[in-house]
Amino acid sequence: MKTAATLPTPWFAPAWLVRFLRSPISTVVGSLLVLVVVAGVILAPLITHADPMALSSDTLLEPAWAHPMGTDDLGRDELARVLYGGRASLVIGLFSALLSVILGMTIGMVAGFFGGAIDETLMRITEAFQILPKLLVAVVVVSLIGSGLTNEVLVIGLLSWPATARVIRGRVQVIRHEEFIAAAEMSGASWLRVLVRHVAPNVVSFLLVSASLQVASAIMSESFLSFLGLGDPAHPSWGLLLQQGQLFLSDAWWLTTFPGIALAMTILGLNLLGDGVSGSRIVAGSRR
Amino acid sequence: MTPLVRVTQLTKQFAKTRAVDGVSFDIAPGETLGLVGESGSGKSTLGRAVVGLLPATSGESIVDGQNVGTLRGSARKALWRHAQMVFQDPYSSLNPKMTVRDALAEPLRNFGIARGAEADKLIRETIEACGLPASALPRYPREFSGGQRQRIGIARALIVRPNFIVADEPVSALDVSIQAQIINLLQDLKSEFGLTYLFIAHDLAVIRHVSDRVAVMYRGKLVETAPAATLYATPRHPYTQLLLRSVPVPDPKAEIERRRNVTGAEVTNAEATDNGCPFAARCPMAKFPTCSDKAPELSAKASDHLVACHFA
Amino acid sequence: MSEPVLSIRDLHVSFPTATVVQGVSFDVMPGEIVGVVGESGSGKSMTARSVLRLLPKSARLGGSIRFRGQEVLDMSPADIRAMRGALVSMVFQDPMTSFNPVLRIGDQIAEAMTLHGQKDRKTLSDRVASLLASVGIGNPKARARAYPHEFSGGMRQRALTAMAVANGPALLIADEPTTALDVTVQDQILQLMRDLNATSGTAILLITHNIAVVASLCRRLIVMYAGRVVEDGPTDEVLTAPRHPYTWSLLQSVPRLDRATGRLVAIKGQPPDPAEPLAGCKFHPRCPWVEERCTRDEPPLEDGVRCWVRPAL
Amino acid sequence: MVIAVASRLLLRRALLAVPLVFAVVALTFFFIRLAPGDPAQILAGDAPTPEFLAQVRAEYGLDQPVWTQFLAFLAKALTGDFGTSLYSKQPVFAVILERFPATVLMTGTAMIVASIVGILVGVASAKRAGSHADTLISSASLLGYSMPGFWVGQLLVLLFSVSLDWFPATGMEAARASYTGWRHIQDVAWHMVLPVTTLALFLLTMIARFTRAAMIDALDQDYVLVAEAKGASRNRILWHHAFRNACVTTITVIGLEFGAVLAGAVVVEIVFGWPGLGRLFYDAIYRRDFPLLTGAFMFSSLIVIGVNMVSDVACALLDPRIRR
Repeated sequence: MKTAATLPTPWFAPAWLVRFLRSPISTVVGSLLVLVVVAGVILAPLITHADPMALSSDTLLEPAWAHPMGTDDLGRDELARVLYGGRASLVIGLFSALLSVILGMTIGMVAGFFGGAIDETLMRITEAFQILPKLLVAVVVVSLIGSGLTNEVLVIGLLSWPATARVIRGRVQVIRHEEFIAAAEMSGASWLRVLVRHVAPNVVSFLLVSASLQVASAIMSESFLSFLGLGDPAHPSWGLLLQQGQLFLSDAWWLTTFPGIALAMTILGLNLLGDGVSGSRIVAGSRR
Repeated sequence: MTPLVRVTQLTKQFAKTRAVDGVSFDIAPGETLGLVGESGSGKSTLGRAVVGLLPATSGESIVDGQNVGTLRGSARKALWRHAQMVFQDPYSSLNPKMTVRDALAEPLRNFGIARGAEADKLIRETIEACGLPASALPRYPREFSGGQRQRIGIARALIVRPNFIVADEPVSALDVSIQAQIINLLQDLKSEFGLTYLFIAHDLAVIRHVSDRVAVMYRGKLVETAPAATLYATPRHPYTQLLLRSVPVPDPKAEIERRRNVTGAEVTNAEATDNGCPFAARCPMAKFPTCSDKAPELSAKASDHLVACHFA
Repeated sequence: MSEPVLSIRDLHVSFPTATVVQGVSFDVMPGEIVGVVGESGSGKSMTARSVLRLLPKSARLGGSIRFRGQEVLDMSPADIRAMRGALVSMVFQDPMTSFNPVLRIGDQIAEAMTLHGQKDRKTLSDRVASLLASVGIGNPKARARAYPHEFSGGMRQRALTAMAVANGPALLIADEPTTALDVTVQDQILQLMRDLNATSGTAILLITHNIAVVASLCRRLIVMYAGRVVEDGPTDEVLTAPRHPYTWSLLQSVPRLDRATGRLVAIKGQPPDPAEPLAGCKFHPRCPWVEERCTRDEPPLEDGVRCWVRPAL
Repeated sequence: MVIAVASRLLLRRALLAVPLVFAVVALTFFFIRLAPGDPAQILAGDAPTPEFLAQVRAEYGLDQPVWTQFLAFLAKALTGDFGTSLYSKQPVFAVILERFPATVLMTGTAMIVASIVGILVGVASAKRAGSHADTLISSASLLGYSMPGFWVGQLLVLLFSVSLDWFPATGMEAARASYTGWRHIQDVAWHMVLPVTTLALFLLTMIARFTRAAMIDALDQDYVLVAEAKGASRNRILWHHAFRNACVTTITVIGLEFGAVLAGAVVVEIVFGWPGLGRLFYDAIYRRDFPLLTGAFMFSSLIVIGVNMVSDVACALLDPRIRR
């Protein structure tokens, strides 16, 4: 290992690349998928000059050279709509996942670390939240308070933390009972230092897995809301495109096929990444 | 001579069970007290309560003049400058994300003992005293075997230069050929650094080998304490006698002799109650109702030989 | 002289990364109790498991294992299943995890018999009760209906032993049967095995790291180190006059209960990593009597000892 | 005896569910209060007449203090009075009950299909863990898990209705003919194929994934080795020993994910025009019929809580260690 790292490597195969390619196949495929999607979404203006909002009289055109993914009922270029729609989906996914991971991590860490009555209370609340049909709650809340990026992020984020909280709490509980934590206490470390210096580093990989799965699940939740007509019409996401596609299902297959592929590719990539980072599919399989 | 450790009526209760039930003992400076008992006897809980790692439910534990018995939080920190612990499982007792150097630097930093070059010197001296080269310092625990990890764990306890160490089953997770290395190391360190040990183990032979005095624990209570030689030659409590009878010896002739003395059948006395002697249910000498009415106190049957039994 | 019940010749067990058992040979005679002693990584458990072909999928087996003259390595899966639990059975180390937590103890013991032909419910439940009674579990009818978590560790190990002998096997393989137990329970289990051997003539292959346990139970003792047999002989002789430096060191490094011991003689260093090839005698890096040829050639097992030097110990 | 244990457990779980039911109702109340604007206006729909607004105010006691309002709301909800639908002017509860059987039919069928197939796939995959077949199955189920249910439905419609015209794309029964008896059952079954497949696919991948993980875990336990040493066959070990342990995880997961299943049913019903609760949700959102929306929500939540109770009890019956 050490010798391999110190050997000079050719420019086309730097050490990090070699290491990456040797990691589990799901990590490699997953990160490539995510990379393609993110690059496409960020570089949208370079990929197509079409304006996703520009109306035209070329309505419901089949995919062709001028419009690789066809056009919709208002003559807008579907490729542009998919690329720019990814921005809405990814932004909502990222931010609501960020919110739920921060919440879940805090609650999981506190419950696992302090144990006792605090743990008992927090876990009962977590369980209750987990049993609640989160998507239906989201539907009711968004219907009542109105759609919009911020509202969607808040609602999805505030409803999705239990999965992360349980994973982190389980992990922290295991670590809490390791002897090195008792040893750290006896080394004179304050509880904050024990938490930050001894517990947290052993939780990070689980947090990464959880975060990647949370982004996937948040994008999925957003598409669900959009499909029910609760998306933000000013920022059409993939889910919203699919809702519009539903209306022309028998006339314009491309309006459902392409946004769906983008959506599934992103979620698959993130799930694969989560699986790969966890080293086996078991962590992903036991997220409850 | 004043004892270094004085434990008085220490009790630790978890939910409904008393893991440690009114235990008292002293340890003189420079002495090794061996604490022996079967799994679930509460010996590990007692060890942790003595140094305040677990707050006691009631009772006192005075180590080096500091009473930590029921203290919680940072109040216990002052004690750990002088009292440390060596843990059982070398795979669980080291943080996998910390190098050996970082693990050893932790106490120096947290207690403000030393920093910079001075800390470095201490770390080197200590790891070498524990039989590992300084080249081990930048490495992570996963690169070491069980025995080497246990050396690192011992170095971490030793680096604050404590005068009292609780060693909780320090060799039971190790292979036989490695156990001797660690036992020898602990004995060498004791004389080199003037340490006092509370040595916890379930292996009666190991306890005999390392201890000056031995305490036998059963279901949360001490049933017998005596100097090692006395206890092994003339055990007085029926439980101690049962324990010593049960251990096979690696000598065929002695083993045949031992087996001749073992009755074999296990005793079960239905009359035993929770209020009485904890061993009454399994005791071949029990007389009822005496043994089910009252738990016997630990009392001197000879000088320095304490037994908790109505009939010993 | 009768036929050996088990005859192992030049057994090899290897995994893709390492060979863990190399050239192990020994016999077990009917009614004999043989002890195999070694530390973790010595290959003792893998040797025991290969007799029942219970190795992980990636393991490769070589050599010969004959049970009553029949080659185990050539048996069909059905033949092996018919042998497991009926003719040769096994007791494992950890009684806490050896029972299926969601099935009743009695049903699990009965299963050992149903799998080998006994289907009658009444006979089964009577047999289960008598087996539990024979290992010293009181009120066996009621206890048979209990779940594993309602049994203590010692009781589970007794029940496990009862399950292993349910079909009256010719050979019982006990893999560290007392390691997880308290000494008082260990003594009862050893007594149980001794009685079993005396009453039914079942041969026992005892795998353990504890030399004292072997001294208590076995007439013959095999010492393994790094996948090889290094010493093989009658227990009395091996323990009182060991001929291999490893056996000698092992005995010196264990504190004794029956007498005060001076400073222990520790064996320096670590057991070799099976993934890294080591020339010569596998014990030579840790041996006080090492000579030049020990580092070069591996000694054969001759006259029950695998050593070039054979120091006077 | 099993019945006695089950009813005792059910009673205890029911007691645990009470606070949860209370929380759902409280949450709903809170949402309505949280929404910007006048709650009466929300409950009365867009542009109500002043008389109707006053009626709603009186009906919900909106002129009373918040606590009184909440208690009234709670009392009504617990007696099944979820208010009046703004659109159909019928009691919400009656509207829901009318739609409920269609959803039960579809969801129930999908759950049965998905459980059987998912468990078989998960066990088969775990049996060959690490092999090419396992990798293929796991990848396929991860792919299924990553596709939104409504999109899968849309694709199925495109393929099997629009292109191949094998199955009907929408509805629960043929619109033109009104069949009776056996023909009716056949007709409904015919219409169910695509929606049930869609919903089952989502559930199946989830069940397969969790079952596989739990089985791999169980097969790694000592008791499996012991069973093997007894002479048990591979199949017996798989089902009698490992699956008995693994199914506790499977059942727990089905319970916990039941909310997601109902949400999946909502979108599948929309894609396939299935006349169930899901359509009701959609219509309620679309028409801003808030009493109907909150009523349907409370009703579904109670179902989800009930399903979780049952799955809890089932787990306790299967695993004696959980019985307390």
